[in-house]
Amino acid sequence: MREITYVEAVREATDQLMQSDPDVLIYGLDVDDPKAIQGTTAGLLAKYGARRVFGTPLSEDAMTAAGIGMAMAGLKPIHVHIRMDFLMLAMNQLVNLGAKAHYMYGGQTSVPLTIRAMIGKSWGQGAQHSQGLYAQLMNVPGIRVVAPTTPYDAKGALIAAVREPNPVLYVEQRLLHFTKAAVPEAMYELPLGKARIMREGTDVTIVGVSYMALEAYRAAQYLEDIGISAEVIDPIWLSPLDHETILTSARKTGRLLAIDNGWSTCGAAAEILACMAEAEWSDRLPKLARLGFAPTACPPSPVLENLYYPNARTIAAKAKGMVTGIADDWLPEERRDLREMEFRGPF
Amino acid sequence: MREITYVEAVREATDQLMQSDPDVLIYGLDVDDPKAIQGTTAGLLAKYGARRVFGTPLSEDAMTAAGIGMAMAGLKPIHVHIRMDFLMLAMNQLVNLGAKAHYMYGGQTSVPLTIRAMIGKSWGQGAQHSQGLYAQLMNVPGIRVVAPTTPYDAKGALIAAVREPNPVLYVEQRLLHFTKAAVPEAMYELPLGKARIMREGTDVTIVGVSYMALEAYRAAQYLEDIGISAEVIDPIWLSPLDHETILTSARKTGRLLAIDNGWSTCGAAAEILACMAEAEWSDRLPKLARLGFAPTACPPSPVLENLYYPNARTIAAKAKGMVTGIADDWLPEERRDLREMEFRGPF
Amino acid sequence: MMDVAGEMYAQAYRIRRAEEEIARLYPTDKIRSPVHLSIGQEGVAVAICAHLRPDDVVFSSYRSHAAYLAKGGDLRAMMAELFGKGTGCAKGKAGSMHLVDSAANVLGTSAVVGTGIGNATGYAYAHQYRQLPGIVVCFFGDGASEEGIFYESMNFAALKQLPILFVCENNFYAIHTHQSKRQARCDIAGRAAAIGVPSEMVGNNVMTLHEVAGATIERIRAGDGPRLLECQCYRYKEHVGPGEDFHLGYRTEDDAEIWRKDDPVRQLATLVDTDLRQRLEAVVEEELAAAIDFAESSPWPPADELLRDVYKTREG
Amino acid sequence: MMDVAGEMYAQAYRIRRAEEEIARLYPTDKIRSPVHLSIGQEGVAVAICAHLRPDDVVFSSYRSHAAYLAKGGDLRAMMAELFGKGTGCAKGKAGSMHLVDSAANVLGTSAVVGTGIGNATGYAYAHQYRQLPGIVVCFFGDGASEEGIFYESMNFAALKQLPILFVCENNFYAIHTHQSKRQARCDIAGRAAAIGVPSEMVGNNVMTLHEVAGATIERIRAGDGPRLLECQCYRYKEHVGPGEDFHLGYRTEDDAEIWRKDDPVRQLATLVDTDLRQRLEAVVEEELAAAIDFAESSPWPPADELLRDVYKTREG
Ligand SMILES: Cc1ncc(C[n+]2csc(CCOP(=O)(O)OP(=O)(O)O)c2C)c(N)n1
Ligand SMILES: Cc1ncc(C[n+]2csc(CCOP(=O)(O)OP(=O)(O)O)c2C)c(N)n1
Ligand SMILES: [Mg+2]
Ligand SMILES: [Mg+2]
Repeated sequence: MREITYVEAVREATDQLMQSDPDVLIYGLDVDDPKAIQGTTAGLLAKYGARRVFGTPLSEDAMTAAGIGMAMAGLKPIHVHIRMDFLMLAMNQLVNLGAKAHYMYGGQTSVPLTIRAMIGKSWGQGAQHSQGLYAQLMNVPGIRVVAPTTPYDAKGALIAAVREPNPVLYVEQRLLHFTKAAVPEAMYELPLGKARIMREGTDVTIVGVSYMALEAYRAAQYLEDIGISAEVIDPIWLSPLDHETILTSARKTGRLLAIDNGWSTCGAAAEILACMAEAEWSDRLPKLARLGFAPTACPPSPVLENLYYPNARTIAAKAKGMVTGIADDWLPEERRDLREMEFRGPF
Repeated sequence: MREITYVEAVREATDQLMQSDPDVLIYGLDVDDPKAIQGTTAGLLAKYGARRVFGTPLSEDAMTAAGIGMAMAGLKPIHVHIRMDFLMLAMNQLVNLGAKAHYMYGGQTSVPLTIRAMIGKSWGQGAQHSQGLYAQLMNVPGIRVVAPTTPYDAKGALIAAVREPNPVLYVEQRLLHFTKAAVPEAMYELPLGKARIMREGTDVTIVGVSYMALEAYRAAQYLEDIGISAEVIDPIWLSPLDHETILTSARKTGRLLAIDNGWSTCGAAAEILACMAEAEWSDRLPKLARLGFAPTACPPSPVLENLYYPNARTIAAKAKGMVTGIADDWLPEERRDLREMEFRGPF
Repeated sequence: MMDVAGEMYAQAYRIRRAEEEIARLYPTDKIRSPVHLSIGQEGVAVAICAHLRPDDVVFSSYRSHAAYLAKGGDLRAMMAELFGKGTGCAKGKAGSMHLVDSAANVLGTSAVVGTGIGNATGYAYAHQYRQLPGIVVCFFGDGASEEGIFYESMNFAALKQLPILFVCENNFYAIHTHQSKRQARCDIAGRAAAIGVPSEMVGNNVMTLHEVAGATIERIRAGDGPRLLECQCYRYKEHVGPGEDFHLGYRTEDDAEIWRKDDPVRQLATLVDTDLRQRLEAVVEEELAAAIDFAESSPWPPADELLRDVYKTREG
Repeated sequence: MMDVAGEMYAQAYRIRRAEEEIARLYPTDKIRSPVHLSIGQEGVAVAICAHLRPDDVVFSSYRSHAAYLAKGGDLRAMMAELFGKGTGCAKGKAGSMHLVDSAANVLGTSAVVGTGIGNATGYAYAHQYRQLPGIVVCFFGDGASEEGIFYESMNFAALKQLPILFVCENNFYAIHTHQSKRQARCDIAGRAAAIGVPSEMVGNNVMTLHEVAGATIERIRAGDGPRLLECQCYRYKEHVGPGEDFHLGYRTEDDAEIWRKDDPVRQLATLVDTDLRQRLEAVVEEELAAAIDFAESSPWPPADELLRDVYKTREG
């Protein structure tokens, strides 16, 4: 199968959605500009025109409200935020209207709105261009949250999101944009609320959210080097969350480490641990742990930024401690083939 | 000691803070109107004048921003939201500026801003006037969250919040406003991040957030009737959360039930369970569970609204199941002396 | 055929009486939902909606009984909703503050001030997108015009030349605070115009408003882009609840008296001959009594409604 | 004593050269932080800040190098911050987008567009509250004026008659999108005026702006409430980064040429005699070289800085 980037997968999914459904449109700051949101909207304006592909004023609150209004009228808008941080301007509409309209209007209306929001990382983007705030919407019933990691899932999740008759927050991590993988040309959808086992293992389960699924996958390779077998799960959907798949794995390995792509206090990792904690366990005591961004705003200085994020090696170290029961200061030697990708913009 | 209501405790704390520190001021929609925010701001305008006590336009975003600006200049503003739901308009400023300013400006500035936000309940206030959204700010480092339950704690927590050199979300539940208890006249502060054991017990630990601490307390009385001894903890501070006190109790009882005053997915109860799950447990397998609002918007119809909230009896039932290991459909007969207070406004 | 004044009177009388009944019933605790009455302000909804067609769409706030009814919303379903019954317009999930009747194109009444302005703007975009003939009308208060979403939405509506009429019901108060304590310049129409939405201020005369609204809506239907009408009016009752509030001291009986003398329902009554008036009133009284009866006798929603409608189920 | 033009030239030249050096160094990857350069727009910050006193306070956006330097922010600490060093103005926690120098009263530069407008307004309230003589100046772009917070803040500033000058640096673009594609009426000053803030639009002439700003600031200092100046200007470089961007096609070299011919730094240069100019330039070059040297040779922040300053520690 041909390999394409995450960017191209998102672009292609959008193109096919717009092609196949005249109610689909895409809008948001700069979706129609020459840089076309990292290329994810490239060519759409020329193909579908300014009615279906339009940039907006800097007015996130009203533009979110407008998306909800359009969706109530039966359109299927995709609203793009080049930074998830800016979603904080949209919370009133998403929480108080979008997530509630179907219920509080007794089922008389619905809001098939997709919100694409990107998490920044690296190159000193700093405190306000780096946040993974999706857990704040996991907290709210009435809205779905999906965070695809691979180009394959990026395409299938976007198609599922736009066809979903409820609001969906579609989370992208910008480092993922450059990854490449096999992606079918035809349209397909990910099943709602289904996690993916990226790698099977027996000693410890590692669940990684969004980009952290890749880091977890790399961590499993470091662990393999020292004879530890890690099962890696990408939940893909954070709301609804696939408790079953995660629980089955944790029951098998007896250990679960959840890696957030944001702060883990009241985060996705907290939710995963809470679900595990509530489950029925026979006699074997499961070990449960989580990692997330350091509990502070993201510092731009490269030396501090490095310390801020979990990465394959710190994840491996944590998992090893869980398996061996010994918390030492072991860290694997960095393997060149498992290095994090570099990011130097565009911003 | 004299007994006063929660309303009066908040009012007195504000009055004393303003009296003792010329930098303290209070503002927000309707703080200076005849109803004076349920009475919590009564008399302040007359005493301190319109410079220190002022209503605002309907502009939550800019008014939050202004509070941050005032705080950066060294004032200690209290910003009041008669509904926590409206806080969603303030998220950009709270998350992207207020919580980060001290860090991202390298310690050169600080934001001693207190945000009072009230959670509504009952009388068909419905989807947009009933939310407990504090967990969304527990997710964000740089801001404190406190949710006092009793008049005593209301006073001590407000004084601690206003003197705290960081932003603090001060959570009130409107049913609590009418409760009455002994409160010292002098100024005093609650210690930061310290939970309170409301009632000792041996069989199960119940942690209740805000108003749910009262329901948990009532639940313990129902449980006592059937010979189960519950320990009830009011965490008071949600950020920082007093893991130690909760863990010590859970270690003792071997069972922990956390009751949220909002949705529990990625909520405070999820965080409490996650903390417990991460802790070291010797051999005894702890039982962990949570309750929260039903995972939907709040319906105003009284029959549905009743089903929406955890209450003393449903909490007792859940706790009994955890202790006996039998999940039946037992519910205690309602005791008149343990009935929930009634609420008929004002709104 | 009945003339415009007659039709408007019937509607205004209907709204007035429905709200009076709500106020009368309120102390019985059968309506367990905060109610924001429009008594005194009905002229605005009536005069505007007189020009609307079934395929035009209305958005409003928590103070929406008048707009809901004037646009053709079902009275029985509204009463049942206020009673929290399963036959309510939203099956007991809306209460008074989120009335909806999609068959009548009454959508999106919201209790968070200002939110509907943006939703209505998006809805108007959808109409333009689909080249539908219907226009969108969005009612909101003077207080709502202070929210950022008002400004942002005006700009977008003007930029895209959307088919929308913004109706600001300026009753001079947000809860108990006068406009002059909240707005640096008390000229909402002027603000909208500076952003790019042609605007006009209209006083309390219902027939004048009817005329202005007619001309304005004609321009919007002709594809001439958005318009705003700032309509002065006065609320007689307290901000929320069935009572009066002059004892609070933020306004006086004398202030109210000036407006009461020019009461919108009475303005219209004087334009209709006594015979017709009595017949219209009788029809309303009958409808109203039946609606209250319907609400009273309807069943509660079943328990499993609690978790229905959280997510819309996908078709197909 | 040096005259105003000389002082402004020195400052403008300093800002221009500092940013040129940033652009020159950028490809070495020593500056690992997105940079938004003001090259071409320096006249605004220079002309406004020429009237400011140490106790006046400045807020700005991510495009803040010019305002930071013009208000007296430390150049060495700024360079070190861009390099991510522990000697940076925020110890490596700000990067280019959150410059701060509280000693010089440069506060609150933010990368979320529009946020500072509200923070500056609150700061001005604190000045009024404490009856301090200093005023607050808030710089932001044309794009920021579309955010709700702009509207809400103007209203509050006017309502309370706060001592604040809003400076909109209108460079006609938000990233690559022209103002006319974003604003229904391209008249930011007019919008502010309609809300209640007396406003004026000023072109690219630095001395004219200096004069207008002087008179405007005098009114604010006299307690006459807020003002807004919409200052037209032009960014030569790409929105973010050190390069040019004419190849993107959203604007042309020809557009830029019109502005380059009227370059603000050159405008000022022509007002200063050659001798003095050369002396001023030499001083700047020396300061700049030293600042870069300082940034290069400074140590990284220690690892424990990661978790310092998350919360301010309580005193006493
Ligand atoms: C965003 C928001 N802020 C505050 C409130 C509380 N509140 C409810 S009604 C109201 C006044 C609104 O005044 P206006 O828009 O003039 O409408 P009116 O009630 O006069 O019809 C306020 C402040 C709210 N519901 N939503
Ligand atoms: C709230 C918000 N929305 C979007 C962005 C992305 N963004 C960064 S700069 C910019 C353009 C701002 O334009 P303007 O205010 O004119 O300032 P300029 O860059 O021209 O100085 C945008 C849209 C942002 N940083 N913040
Ligand atoms: Mg009003
Ligand atoms: Mg610009």
